[in-house]
This record gives sequence, structure tokens and C-alpha cells, in this order.
Amino acid sequence: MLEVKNLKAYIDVDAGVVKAVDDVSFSIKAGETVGIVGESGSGKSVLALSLMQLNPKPPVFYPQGEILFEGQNLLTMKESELRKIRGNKISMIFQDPMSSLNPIFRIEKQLIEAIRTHQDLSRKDAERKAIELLTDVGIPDPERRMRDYPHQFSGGMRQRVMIAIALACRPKLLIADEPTTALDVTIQAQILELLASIQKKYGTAIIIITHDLGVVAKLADRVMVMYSGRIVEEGSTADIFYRTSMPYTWSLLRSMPNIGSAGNERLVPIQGQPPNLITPPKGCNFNPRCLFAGPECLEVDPVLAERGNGHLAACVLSQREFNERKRQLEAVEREGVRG
Amino acid sequence: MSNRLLEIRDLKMYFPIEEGMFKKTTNYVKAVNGLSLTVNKGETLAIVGESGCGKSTLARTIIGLQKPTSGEILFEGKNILEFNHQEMHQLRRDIQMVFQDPFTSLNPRMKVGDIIAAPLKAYKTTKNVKHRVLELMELVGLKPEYYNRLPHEFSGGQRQRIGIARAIALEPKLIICDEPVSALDVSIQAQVINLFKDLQKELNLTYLFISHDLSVVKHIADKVAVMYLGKIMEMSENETFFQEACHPYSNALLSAIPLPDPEKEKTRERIVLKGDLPSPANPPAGCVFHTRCPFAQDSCRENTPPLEKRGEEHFVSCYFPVEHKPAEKARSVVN
Amino acid sequence: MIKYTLRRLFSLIPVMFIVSIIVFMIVHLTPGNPATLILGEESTKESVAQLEKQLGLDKPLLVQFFYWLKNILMGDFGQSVYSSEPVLRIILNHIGPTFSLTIFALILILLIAIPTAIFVVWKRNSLLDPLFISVTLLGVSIPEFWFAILLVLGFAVTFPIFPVAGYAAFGDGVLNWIYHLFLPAFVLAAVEIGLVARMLRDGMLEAVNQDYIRTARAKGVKESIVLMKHVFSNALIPTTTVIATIVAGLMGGTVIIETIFTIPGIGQLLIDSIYRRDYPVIQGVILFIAAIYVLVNLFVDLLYTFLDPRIRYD
Amino acid sequence: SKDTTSKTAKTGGEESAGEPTNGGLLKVAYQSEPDTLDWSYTGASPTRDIGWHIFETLFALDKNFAIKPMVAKDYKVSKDGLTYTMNLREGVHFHDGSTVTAKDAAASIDRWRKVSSVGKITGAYMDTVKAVNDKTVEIKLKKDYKPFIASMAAPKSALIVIPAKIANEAGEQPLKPEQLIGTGPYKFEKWDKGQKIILSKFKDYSARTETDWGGLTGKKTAHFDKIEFQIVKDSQVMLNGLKTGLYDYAQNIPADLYDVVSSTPNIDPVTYINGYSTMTPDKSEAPFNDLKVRQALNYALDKQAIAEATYGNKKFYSLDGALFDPEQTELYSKEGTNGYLAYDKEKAKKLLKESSYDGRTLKIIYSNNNENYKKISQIVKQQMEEVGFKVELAPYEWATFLDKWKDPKNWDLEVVGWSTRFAPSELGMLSLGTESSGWYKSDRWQDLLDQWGKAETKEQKKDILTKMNQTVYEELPFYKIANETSLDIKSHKLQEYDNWLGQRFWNTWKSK
Amino acid sequence: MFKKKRNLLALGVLLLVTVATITASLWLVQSPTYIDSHQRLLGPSAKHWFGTDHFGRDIFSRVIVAARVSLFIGVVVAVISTIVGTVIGLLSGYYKKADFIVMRIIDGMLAFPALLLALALVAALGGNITNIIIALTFAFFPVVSRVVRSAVLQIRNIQYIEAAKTTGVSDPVILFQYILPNVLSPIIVQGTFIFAKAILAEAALSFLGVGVNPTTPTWGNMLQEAQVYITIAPWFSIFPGVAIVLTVLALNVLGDGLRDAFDPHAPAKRKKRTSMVSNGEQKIA
Ligand SMILES: Nc1ncnc2c1ncn2[C@@H]1O[C@H](COP(=O)(O)OP(=O)(O)OP(=O)(O)O)[C@@H](O)[C@H]1O
Ligand SMILES: Nc1ncnc2c1ncn2[C@@H]1O[C@H](COP(=O)(O)OP(=O)(O)OP(=O)(O)O)[C@@H](O)[C@H]1O
Ligand SMILES: [Mg+2]
Ligand SMILES: [Mg+2]
Repeated sequence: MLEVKNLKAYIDVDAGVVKAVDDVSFSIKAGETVGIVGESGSGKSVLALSLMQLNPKPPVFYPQGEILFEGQNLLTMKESELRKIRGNKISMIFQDPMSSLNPIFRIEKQLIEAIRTHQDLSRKDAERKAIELLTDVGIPDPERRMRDYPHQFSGGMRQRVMIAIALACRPKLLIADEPTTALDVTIQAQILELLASIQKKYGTAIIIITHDLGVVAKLADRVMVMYSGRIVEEGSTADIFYRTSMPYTWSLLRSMPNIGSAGNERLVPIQGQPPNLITPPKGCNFNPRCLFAGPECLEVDPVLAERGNGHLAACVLSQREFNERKRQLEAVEREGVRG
Repeated sequence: MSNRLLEIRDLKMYFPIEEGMFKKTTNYVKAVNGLSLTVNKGETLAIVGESGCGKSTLARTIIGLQKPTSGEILFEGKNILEFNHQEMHQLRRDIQMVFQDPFTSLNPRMKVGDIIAAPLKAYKTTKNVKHRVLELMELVGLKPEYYNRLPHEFSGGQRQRIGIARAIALEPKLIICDEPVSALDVSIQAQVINLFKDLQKELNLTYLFISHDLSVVKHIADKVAVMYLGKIMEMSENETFFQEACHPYSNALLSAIPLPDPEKEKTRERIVLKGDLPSPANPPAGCVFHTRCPFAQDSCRENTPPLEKRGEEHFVSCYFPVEHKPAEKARSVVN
Repeated sequence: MIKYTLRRLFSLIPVMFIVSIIVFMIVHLTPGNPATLILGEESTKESVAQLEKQLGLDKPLLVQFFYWLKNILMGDFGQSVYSSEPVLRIILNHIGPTFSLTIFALILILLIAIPTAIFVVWKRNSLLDPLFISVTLLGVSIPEFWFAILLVLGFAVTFPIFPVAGYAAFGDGVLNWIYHLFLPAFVLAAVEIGLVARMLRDGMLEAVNQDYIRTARAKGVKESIVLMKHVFSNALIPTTTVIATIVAGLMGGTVIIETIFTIPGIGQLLIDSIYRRDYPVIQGVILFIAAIYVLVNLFVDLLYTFLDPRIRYD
Repeated sequence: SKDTTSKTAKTGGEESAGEPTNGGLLKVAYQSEPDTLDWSYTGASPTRDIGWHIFETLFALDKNFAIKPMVAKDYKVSKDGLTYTMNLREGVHFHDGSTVTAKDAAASIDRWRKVSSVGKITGAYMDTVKAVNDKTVEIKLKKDYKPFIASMAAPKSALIVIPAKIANEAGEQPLKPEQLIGTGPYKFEKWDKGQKIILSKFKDYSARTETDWGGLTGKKTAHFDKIEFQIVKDSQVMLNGLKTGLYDYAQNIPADLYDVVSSTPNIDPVTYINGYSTMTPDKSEAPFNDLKVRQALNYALDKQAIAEATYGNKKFYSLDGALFDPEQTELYSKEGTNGYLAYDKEKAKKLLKESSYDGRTLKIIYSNNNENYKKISQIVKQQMEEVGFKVELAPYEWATFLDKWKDPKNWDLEVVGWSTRFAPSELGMLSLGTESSGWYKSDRWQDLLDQWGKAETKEQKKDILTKMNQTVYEELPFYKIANETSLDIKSHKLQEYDNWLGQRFWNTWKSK
Repeated sequence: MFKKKRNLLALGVLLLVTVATITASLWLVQSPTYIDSHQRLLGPSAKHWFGTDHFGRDIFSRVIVAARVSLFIGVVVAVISTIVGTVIGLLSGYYKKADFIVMRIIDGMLAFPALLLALALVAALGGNITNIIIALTFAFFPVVSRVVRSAVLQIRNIQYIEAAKTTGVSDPVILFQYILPNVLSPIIVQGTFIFAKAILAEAALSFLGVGVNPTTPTWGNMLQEAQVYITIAPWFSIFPGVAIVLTVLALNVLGDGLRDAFDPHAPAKRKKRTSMVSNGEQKIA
């Protein structure tokens, strides 16, 4: 349904050109849930906004690539054509529910705007539809609450409204950019449930963007790991979590505090800082922080390579080499702890 | 007894909601509403709870940034609320704080060295301030050449280290950490959590560690207290909590955290709470949690359950605590 | 809302009290005895003293102040020492032109500033924006009176499109009113047009980058609607807060503009009264202007609550 | 504050006047709003120039400053010079419709004695005023006072004829708008304070018949339905307003604009003499209590240069040392004014050295509302410094200036202009012991004033005037700078316009 | 901020004017006060670059010397009103008890349009430089204290202030070493704008005849004198007018540039959750 080919999204800033999305390709099938994870600044949001062509231009520009949605290239499409797709066939939920709703319009107005932009409905019908949508996302007493302003809603409810807006036209693709980061744990759980049930109900394809591997583990069928503007690993959720093929993904998994783990044990952080996207390091972008980096890594910029069954990874190490190194390192660490 | 560093008794912190030109108080935000807890020397007490439940207010009250409405705060047995200005100033040496946001908790116009030196200068504890600052920087893992840099030249993790260095400069007895890692990226969180643990070992520190992230808490805390709408719902040793938490809210919290493990995630039995956190200005009568509690009964709506002892160092405020049958233990607790 | 309005009105009392103290103090610092002035060059000491007594100028200041305040509270602003008319009547006689001028200017400001700002934001990435900024900065940098003189020279003398001076009341025909007021109102508005357009532009540019605007775009809403509906209405709110400032600027400006265009408003009345040392009128006018300004502020506050649903006072 | 005098300037219109047209509105740009229109109450010219359209006096000056009857028909003086009997004209109507009677005239005279500055001086000589019959008034003086009729005719704080009822009601207060009832060709209609004063034609006006008198007497015809005096302060506005037809007449334009005015086709300049500018030293204190210092200053002043820089165009000043204007044939005398143009720098320096002047800084006060005083002060400063004075300028805005003037501590020299006066006793800069004369004390001057009161013949008067001039230039109580000529502008359409002392809008009309 | 040509140009103009006036006595050939009645109202020429005025004085030297007074008034008013306003704003923003009453007084003062307040005060005190400075200061400082106060109110709750408090730093130190430097940018911006406004206000007061002693050449006085001659000697009005406009414009441009430079939101408004900002790319102003 959606196919992204060699997409580059660069940003013109005073200091130079930020390569926020750098040669990214992937595709999504109808009804699928794909997770995109990566640390902050790795280009997730810029990528997501590229799909909707919502990045501010300037400073963002697209030196290369194609975004094929149902066969049409969104990148070259006219603005008026794009508008017919936005909010209609592809919609988006943003990270911060507090600021993503217009504070001075009633919820009703914002919902109806979403409905009537693409559907030729009378006000009455649109209103009825709005109530339906709010009921769907679990807002109690929607007729009354619709007349409220966003500030009268709690964060979780606002995020539900955002979801309702996104669902207004039954999109084929729903992009959720960190839909729960601003929310409390218990509310986050509610929203995640909601997304899962919507997926089940409507069969919408979902791209869920997050830095929280737990969220991905819960929702996604497939996961893409982003690092400094690139996809460095891609595969089924199980592939990523259990058959990790890329040192970055592995380090990320290791650094997360996990209540599932034994408890009071030491965490293993990723040393160093993320690379500068204006002048990325030579060779593999991850090499300055990689525990397995060898001389080769300073030279070779690895591309995504098949690791079996649609599992792709960008690393000079083969799967076997990687597993080997991993084992060695873990042994050394255990030694270290003991000594 | 002598082991008790900090004891809080029935603390209440109400913020008046003022209206109009004569600031008539129409209501109160009951941010902390009758809270009691104890922190022992050398241990880490973690306080968890959702946003707005009063965690920061508690921290700010302990450190004296706000005067509480009522209650007692005993530090080493003395009620600090009765301290005069001078005594308060002295107390500040013993209680320090690490703040949540590494970006706003450092003065952007001061050099790193000066930020860390501020408490040293305020108390004139040492002649050779610079030497001491460099010592502290080394302790928290900052290179000495950073001395003259400004905060914006650092990453969040490094900034949080600066904040920590400042907090330990006076060798305080208690450090209050208000969500010290929640603003950090996952990969960097780990560095800071490790630093906290190392420092505790090295300097025999006591932490009051506030967080909403139970996975972090699990890694750092000796004891865990769960807070809801200004009250403690449950308090126990770390191990006990993650194994046998019996307040419905604690359980909901535990089950709400997504695990970075697809299989467990998918098989896990979750308790998704309905509704939102009620407003602290109008907390529900009876048990404050009853509006969202899956097990609430009439008695919960009418009476407030007391914080009762349930086991060794385990206290719960609930009429219908969840019973853990040994067989179920494993499942209810996530792993 | 009514309760809030009343409460706000109530809260004006201390402000107006301070205002009245300031007014009284300023006026009584003024050298030049009105009695001498009234009686002229050939007055005698006795007649001056007598008139002073008559005007109450011989009492201690504090007594004069409370006496004055008491009278004002009872609606008596005193009598002009110059024309012996009640101050309030004098002020009311002069308020019309000033009111017309200010309203006209305000309308001009809005009529010009709003479309300009929207247009500039629409074309925000073109050269129009820096040009616009330069023009607005130039606008606030020209002395009002000089600008007025230049405009008169251009549009009333060289090309006699408008009259060089004078005033026609609204009642004398709307066209006539506009004809007489256009130039002065334009000069008066000129400075503020730039300010308002600039504020709006800044506000809109800030709003353009807000998350909720992105949401609107993500819905597929047309860019023009996004700008006019979402961006503009949000930028309007912070801009309303400067309306009070604008009104203050306009009222300050009327002193100069009314002088130049010989418009018989309270600005000119003030200047004349200052020259005549007509204390009661000076006090009355300043107090009156301050009161209007305070009320405008109140109105703006209320407007603000009306425009911004986030603020609700009851 | 300052009144204007003088004779007509030619009006630049070339086209023939043609037949007078009646009706229409005359719009006059009027520089300063009067405090009141009560022409008795104040000597201020803004009051006078409007007031004399509304009010008339018993006697008035003609265009040659000769005394002629106006409301009065004639008068007789008894042999001892103590009883004046005057008859009034028949059928003179007040604006309220009533007819002027002797009772009205008597009441008007009584009020004039109390409120007018000239009336007060004259009043000192008067005993009783009474109406003998309907049209005859009799006045008894306490002692002989020759200038009595001249005082009654003086157009300054004038003896206006008003209904007895109003005179009694008003008493010593200025007339209120509704009390502005006179016998003039125009009547008061409306006053929008700060904006305009409107007069309208008085239909029942009973004119005299003498067409050749001019001045404030003789035949007056109101051609306009209405006259609107609009208050306009700014001379650019006036000029622009005349150019664009907004006004028909404007008052008091800076002389520098004369060339522009005369070269603009649809407007004409109107010039007329308007008193003179002076500088007065404070003689109550050092250094100007020392005659030597005053003499040094007189030598230091290059009046030619001052006048040139101040007035620019030669048309607008004349260097004349006399106390009255040349047009005032009865009062004008140039004899004894040799000291007027005594400019001699070296002498000044020498005298100053010999004098008691201790080199301290002298303060010149003036009102900055008037361009001319401003300019004079600045040039005087430069000239004084050239001979060794130290000078500091202290401009004040008019009200403050009046205040500062009162106290000798505030100033050493004061610059101001004095309008044309009609008797030596009215000369403000010489009124003894007051701030306006800089506390001038002189028995010699007092003596001359007393003689003036008794003088009868022209020759006697000329003689006294010469002595007065000599006194002034020997004692140097003040320094005359130059006679001033004022510039007004009128629309080219205004026909047969004749200016005398100030603006008068009778016997003139607007062509189509 | 000097990346923009506009700002650079503005700074250049200001420097030029300042240097020219300060050094005027060294190089000015014509005396600005010398009256020459034979040289009245002459147009610009090689001898008199800007022509002469109604006294035959050299307009060029008068414009230069006038700049001294105008700039002096502007600077002093800007400095004093920012200092006074800052101190009041700091104290009332920081000490809640003082706040209420102080702000009512400030409200009262703000209830007058600045120009009217200045006008009334100057009329009351008399028009000399000191009094004009006093009057304009009174007219402008309340605005500064308002701005500073609200900045303080914002900053007071930022964590590093609380952090300083909890580490035992005393109130005065917090006020002047922590808060003040962080509210400095709005203060400087305000100061620049007040500088500009003060110059305009001085001119307006002089125009209304209540300004600086008319014998002192100031731009306002010159324009006032020139008003009558605007048609017959336009240069008399144009040169001082242009001088005002240029100077004030330069100040406004500078103030505007400073505001942009200080405003962290100005270029790209981005919120960051995160730690990931390397290379000092994100600044908190
Ligand atoms: N409008 C912009 N102007 C300048 N730089 C930008 C802009 N938008 C994004 N960037 C930069 O592009 C890079 C990628 O940003 P992006 O927002 O996509 O990261 P992200 O992975 O979504 O991070 P987060 O998890 O914090 O949302 C970052 O370095 C960011 O600073
Ligand atoms: N100074 C204050 N005035 C009024 N209300 C306050 C104040 N400080 C806190 N509150 C209110 O008290 C309640 C508790 O706030 P607090 O900051 O302690 O919560 P928290 O648990 O720390 O939340 P978070 O996780 O978001 O930091 C909130 O409703 C808050 O709005
Ligand atoms: Mg993002
Ligand atoms: Mg908190």
C-alpha cells in the first residue's frame, strides 16, 4: 500500500544541512502494524511527517526518493491533490495531545472540520458522525463533551480526540507519532488498548513511532529501528527482540531498565552521544558508540542486508559473527562483575 | 529509631485556589493530603505515582520550598517546620535535591564550575573551592576540562551529572531526586541510574527517589511507596512490591508498563484502569481510588481505608487488597 | 461573566485612587499662578490673593486634594478658572472630536493591519517579509508631528485632496466627517498600524509553527483556511492585549494631531489648559483620559476572556 | 496679552471691487481664542477684535486716530472742565431689540469705571454719572482731566454700551455669553469653546451715515450673514487653509512668509502696524540699578541687526525711537529720541568697565510663545556678550513668564512687545513701580504724566512728549527695539477690506 | 544577530551619529549658535551643507550638536528608566508581599498614555533637560518594571532558581546573580526601544512648546522652529527630521534585532523531550 523508496529528507539550518532522513526505504501492507523505534533525534518524526508531506518547506527538503501511496508518488503530487489524501486516506496522531488541538475552538468544531473537509455531509450528519467517533474512542457523554474546549479535557481524553479526528475518514493508513509519550502510565495503557482495538475493528494499517520498545513489543507486527536518519534494522517483532542482528538494537535493548528482569541489577548504557546529523561520522554511523566496532567499521558504511525471512540489518558483521562477539562480551562482563 | 533519617507525619499541603482581586480562596488543591512515611538512613525510598498526584509537592515541601498546611516533617528527630531562618539554612546542607529537567535546572548563564561551586560558596565549607569542584566532577564522571563550559554545551545525561555533583557537594545526608531520569533518553537513563547507585555506595547516601517509571524504580529502590491523589496507597520493600503488591492501584501500575518483550507482552494479563485521575481539588470521598478501582464496593465510597501493616515493612491502604496465591504470583507480577 | 465584570470594575477603585493622586500632584507642581494669569499683566497683589481664595488655592494641598476627590466622587469636577464653565461640561464638549478621531484611527488600523499581516504571513518566505518589517520599523521611527506636516503638504496643499485642518462632527454628514478626519486619523494610526500588523504577523508566525496548526494541515484543510481560521484567530488573542496600549498611544497622539489639524478635542483642550494654567480642567482631562484608558483595559480584558476560552473567570 | 494697532495696508487685489454682494459666510482663522468677548473687561486684542463687531462705544477713533462720536451724537464740556453733558443718537438698537437710552449709557460708564484698566485710571477723576433724560447723560469730574473724552474713546478695555440691566447684573464680572448684547453691526450667536465663535448679521443695526470716517466709527455695513472665527494656532495651517479656500482671512502670519503670500495668486497680504518690541531691565537691583550699566547696554545693542534678524523683511519693522506710532498724529513725536540708535561697541565696553557690573551672569526672561521675543533675546545675548556681559536666556511659556516677571529675583532683563497705546499713562513699560516697567522710579516721569493730564493744546502736548522722550533716553527705563508690523492674509475675494488696528469685517464683502 | 545586514547598518548609523556628536567640537567649522542676519534661510551650499535657518545659523552644525542633546536625553532616560524599572520589577516579582501595592502604583502610572504623562510632568516642572529626563523616566519606567516583573515571575519558578535556593544560596544573590542576568535580554531590548521613544518624545514635547529650552539646539526644537518655514525653506525641516528618523530607526532596528537574537523561539520553535542534543545545537536563552 505504501512504499517508500530511497527517501532523503534534509533540513537546511544555519550550521549546515541536517540529514534527518537519509536514504530510507520500506513498505507497508494494508492492515499491518509497523513500529519505528529509535532514540530521540534519530529522524522518526521527520520521516513520519514526510509521509504526509507535512514537514515545513523550507527548511526541510527532499533531495531524493519516492513515496508511493497506492501507486502515486506523494513527493511530486500537487498540494491540492495531497490535501485530498491527508486526513482522508492517511492520517496522523501526534505526540503531544496538549498542544495538538487548537485551544480556541470547541472539540466539536475541530472534529467536524476533519469530517467535512473530505466528506460531503450536512452539519447535522457530521455532528452525528462526530458523536459516533467520540463514542468509538471511549469519551463518555460525547454530546455534551463535544461542546467543551480542549483545555477542559485531560491529556488522555485529548489524545482520544486526536485519534477520533484521525479516524474521521476511516484512513487506510494511520501514523501515530509517539502517541503516548506525554501520557501517564495508566492512561498510556488505555490508549494502547484503544489503538489495538481500532486496528482490529477497522483493519487500518498503523505506523507507530516511539522510543519505547515496550510499546512496540505490545502493538507491532513488524519493527524498524532507526539510527541517525537511517533504518539500521528491520524485521518481525520477534526478529528484533529475540534475534537481534545489529549492535545498536542490541545495546538499546540492554540499556532499558526492565521490570521483567531479575531486579536490582546493573544497567548497561550506550556510551557516548548520538552522532551529529550534519557531519555524520565516517563509515558506520554507530561506530563511535559500538562495542564491536572494528577498523572496517570506520571505512564501510553498511547497507541493510537480508538476514533471513525479511529480517534486514545494516552491519558489517554477519549474524554469526555478531552472535559470537555478543557471547564473548557477555562472558567478559560477567567476569568483570565477579572480579 | 536512630536509623530513621526522615519521618513525615500526616503531611498536608493545600494550595488555595484564589479568585478575584481580593484573592478570596474558593477552594484548595489538596496536593498532599495526609501523607506519612519514613526514610531510613542509607536506603532508597522510591515514590511512584502518576502525574499530578503530589510527588513534586512532597519533595518541595520537604526541602522547604513551600510551607505545608499541616503535619510534621522530622529530620533526625527534629521537626524542621519549626526551624527558624538560620536553622533552615543549616538544614539545607543536609538535604539536597536533584531535579527532573536537566535543561531548566541549570542556570544557562553560569559555568559548570560555578554551578557546582554555588553551594560550597553559600556555606563557605572549604577554602579551595575549585579543588573541591574538580573532585566532585571527577566523582560524577565529568572531565576537568568541562569546568569552564556552559550547560548548553552538554547532553542531557551530562547535565544531570552536573546537577548531581551540585547536590552532593555539601555531603548531604538526604538527597531528594524528583524524576531525575524521566527527561532522559533511554540509552542515557542507564548511565545516570548507574551513577546514582555508585554514589550511594561510595558516599552512603540516602535517597528519596521520585519517579513514575516502575522499571527504573525496580533498579534503584530499596523500598517503594505508591502515591495516589496526595496519599500513600501502598509501601513496601522493593522485592515485596514487585512480587506481592496488593493494592489494586499498584497492580494496575505494574501491569500498565509495556515490556520490551513481545511474547510476555502478548500473554500478559493487564488491568487497564478506566477513567482519568480525579482533580486534586475535589478528591473523591472515601477511598480516593474508588472511582477507578475495579474492585470498589460501597464501603470504599464511604470510608477512607487506613494505611495498615500487612507484613514486614509492608503497608497498604485498601479494604480489599488483591490476594496473591502462590501459583498466581508469577503471572500477576509480570515475569 | 457579569460577576467577573463587576469584580473587575470594583478593582479599578485602588487604581483610580492612585491615578487621582498622581494627577493631583502633577498639576500642583505646576508653576504659574492661575489667578495671575486670569487677572493679566496689570493685576494687583490683593486681587490675586482674593481670586486665589475664591479658587481655594490658599488651602493646604492635602485639604485641596480630598476636597477635590470628594467633589469628583459626587460628579463635580469643578469649574474652569478660565471660562467658569463646569469642567465636566467642557470635557464632554470636547470629547466628540477626540472620540471620532480615535475610533476612526482604530478602524483604519484594523482595516489596514489585519489584511497586511495575513498577506505577509501568507508570503512569509518571500522578500515581502523583510520589506514589511522595514516599513513597520520606519513607521514607528517618524515623529508623528513631522509626518503630519509632510502629509498635509502632500495631500492637502500640493494635491488638495483633503482639507488642511478642521473638523466636522459626525452629525454634519458622514462623508464630511470622513473627509475631515481622514488625514489626521491616518497620521494617528500610522504608527500603530505598523505595530499592530507586526504583532499580528509575529503572533501568526508563532502560531504557524504550533502543533495544532500541523493538526489542521494533517486533516487536509486548505492552506488559506488554515491561515485565516486557525492561525489568525490564535494570533488575534495576544494582539487584543495591545489594543489598550494602542488606545493609549492614540490618546497621547491626539494631543499632537489635534494641535496640528486644529481639531477641537480634549487633546487640544489639554494643551490649551496647560498654557492657561487651568488646573481644574487639566486635572479633569488627565483624570478623564486615565479613566478611559483604565476602562479600555478592562474592556480588553473582558474581550480577552471572550476570545480565549482557556481563560474563564467564573 | 498684546493688542495690535494700525493703519491699513494696501490690499493686493487688482480687479475692481464691483458692487457689494450681501450674504454668505466669512471664515476667519483666528490665532488665539479670547478669554471673554467682554471688550471692557480686558485689553487683550483677541477679545477686542471680535468684540468691536458686537459692541460700540460712545466715542471712537476714526481712521486717523481722531476722536469722533459713535453711539453718542455730541457732547458739551462746562467751562471749568468738570461737567460733561452728552447726547445719544436716536433709535440705536441693542441686539435684544431694545433702544439705547441714557440710563444704559450711564450704567455702561459706571461699569467701565470698575472693570476696565483705562476706566479705572479715568475713574479716579470722575465723580458722578447720571441720566438727565432719555437721551442725555451728565458726568461730573472731581478735577479737570483733559484726556477724558480720549479715554472714553480708547479702543482698549473700551467703554462699550450695553443695556443697563446687563451692566448691573454683570457688575465686576466679565459678561457671560448670553450677556453679550451690544449695538454693533454683528451680534453674538455661538461660541464653541476651543473651536469657533460665530457672529451673525444684526438686521436692525442703525448705522451712522459718515462714509469717510473709517476706524471704529462712521458708517458700518454688515455684508455677511455670518462670520465664523475659527481658532487656528498654526500659521502653516492658516496659510494652507487660505490657499485651499478653507478660510477667507487669517491672522498673524510670520513675516518670513510674506513672499510666499504675495506670490500666491488667490491670497493677499494685509499688513498693519502693531506697537513695538522692547527690552526692560530690572532697575530694582544690581546691576541695572546702575545707570552706567544701562547706558553700556544701550550702546551695546545694534538694533539694526536685531531687527533685521528678527523681522527679516524690511516691510515688517521700522527703526523709530518714539513712544507712539507715527499714525497717531496727536501722540507721535520723534523729538528727543537720539539715544535710540546709539550703537557703539567701544563706548559700551568702556562704560561697562567703569560701571558697577561685577561680571555675573544676567538672566533674560521672555515668553517662548512668541517667535519674535525668542529671536530678539537670542541676538541680544550675542551682542551683549560681545561687549563683556555674561548672559543666560530663560524662556518660559507665557503663564510661567507672567509669574516669573513678578519677582525681581527671577530676572535681570525681560523681552516683550507692547501694543499701541492711546495715552502716556497707558504705557505699561513706564508705569512706575511695577514689574512691567522693571520697577521704574522717576519723579521726572511722574511729573510729566501729571502735566499731560492738564495739557490742552497740541503744542503743549508735543512739548510734553518731547520731554518724555528725553527722560526715557536719559534714564533708560527700557530699550525700544523696533516698531513692528504685523502680517495677516486674506482671500483675494475679500473686497474693499480695510484693516485698522486689527480685523474689522464691516464694509467688506466677498466677491463670487 | 549581526548576520543580518539591517542590524549591521543600524549599528553603523548609531556609531556614526554618536562619534560625530562627541567629536563635533574638534572639527565643526561653523558655530551652531552664531547668528548672522545676512545669511538667513539659505539653501544647502558648499559652505552650509544643510543650509541656514531663520537666524542665519548653520543647520549642519546645529543638527550635529542637537544630536548630542537628543542622544543624551535618550541614553539617560533609557538607562535610568531601565534601572529603576528593573529594580522595582525584580523586587516586586520576587517578593510577593511588596508586589501587590507596588503593582497597583505601577498600574496607576500606566493608566496615562506615556506622552501625556510626560507632557503634564514637563508642563509642571518646566522644560529643561533635567526635567524632561525626569518626566520621560516617569513615563517609561513603569513599562520596564512590568516587563521585568513578568519575566521574573516566569523565571522564579524555573528549576535552577529553586535549585539555587535549595543549595542555600541567599535571596539577594539569587535576585541579582541568577535572576537578573536571565531577564537582562528583555531589559536590553526595552532599553533600546525606550531610547528610541525618548528621542521621539523629546521632539514631540519640544514641538508642543514644553520641551528643552528653545535656545538649546535639539532636533525637536529645530523642527518646531522650522515648521513655519516648511514651504519656503524645506531643508530647515528636512535635515533634522531625517536625522531623527535615521537615529530612531537605527535604534528600533537594533532593538528588533536584539529581540530576535534573544528570543529562543524566534527561528525554529522546537520542543525537546530529550537528552540528545549534542553539539550545543540547542540553546536555552
Ligand atoms: N524544523 C527543523 N529545523 C531544524 N532541525 C530539525 C527540524 N526538525 C527536525 N530537526 C532535526 O532533525 C533531526 C531529526 O528530528 P526528529 O524530530 O525526526 O527526531 P525524532 O526521532 O522524532 O526525535 P524525538 O524522539 O525526540 O521526537 C534532529 O536532529 C532535529 O534536531
Ligand atoms: N504552587 C502551586 N499552586 C497551586 N497548585 C499547585 C502548585 N504546585 C502544585 N500544584 C498542584 O498540586 C497537584 C500536585 O502537583 P505535583 O507537581 O506535586 O504533582 P506530581 O506528582 O509531581 O506530578 P508530575 O509527575 O507531573 O510532576 C497538581 O494538581 C498541581 O496542579
Ligand atoms: Mg519525534
Ligand atoms: Mg512532579
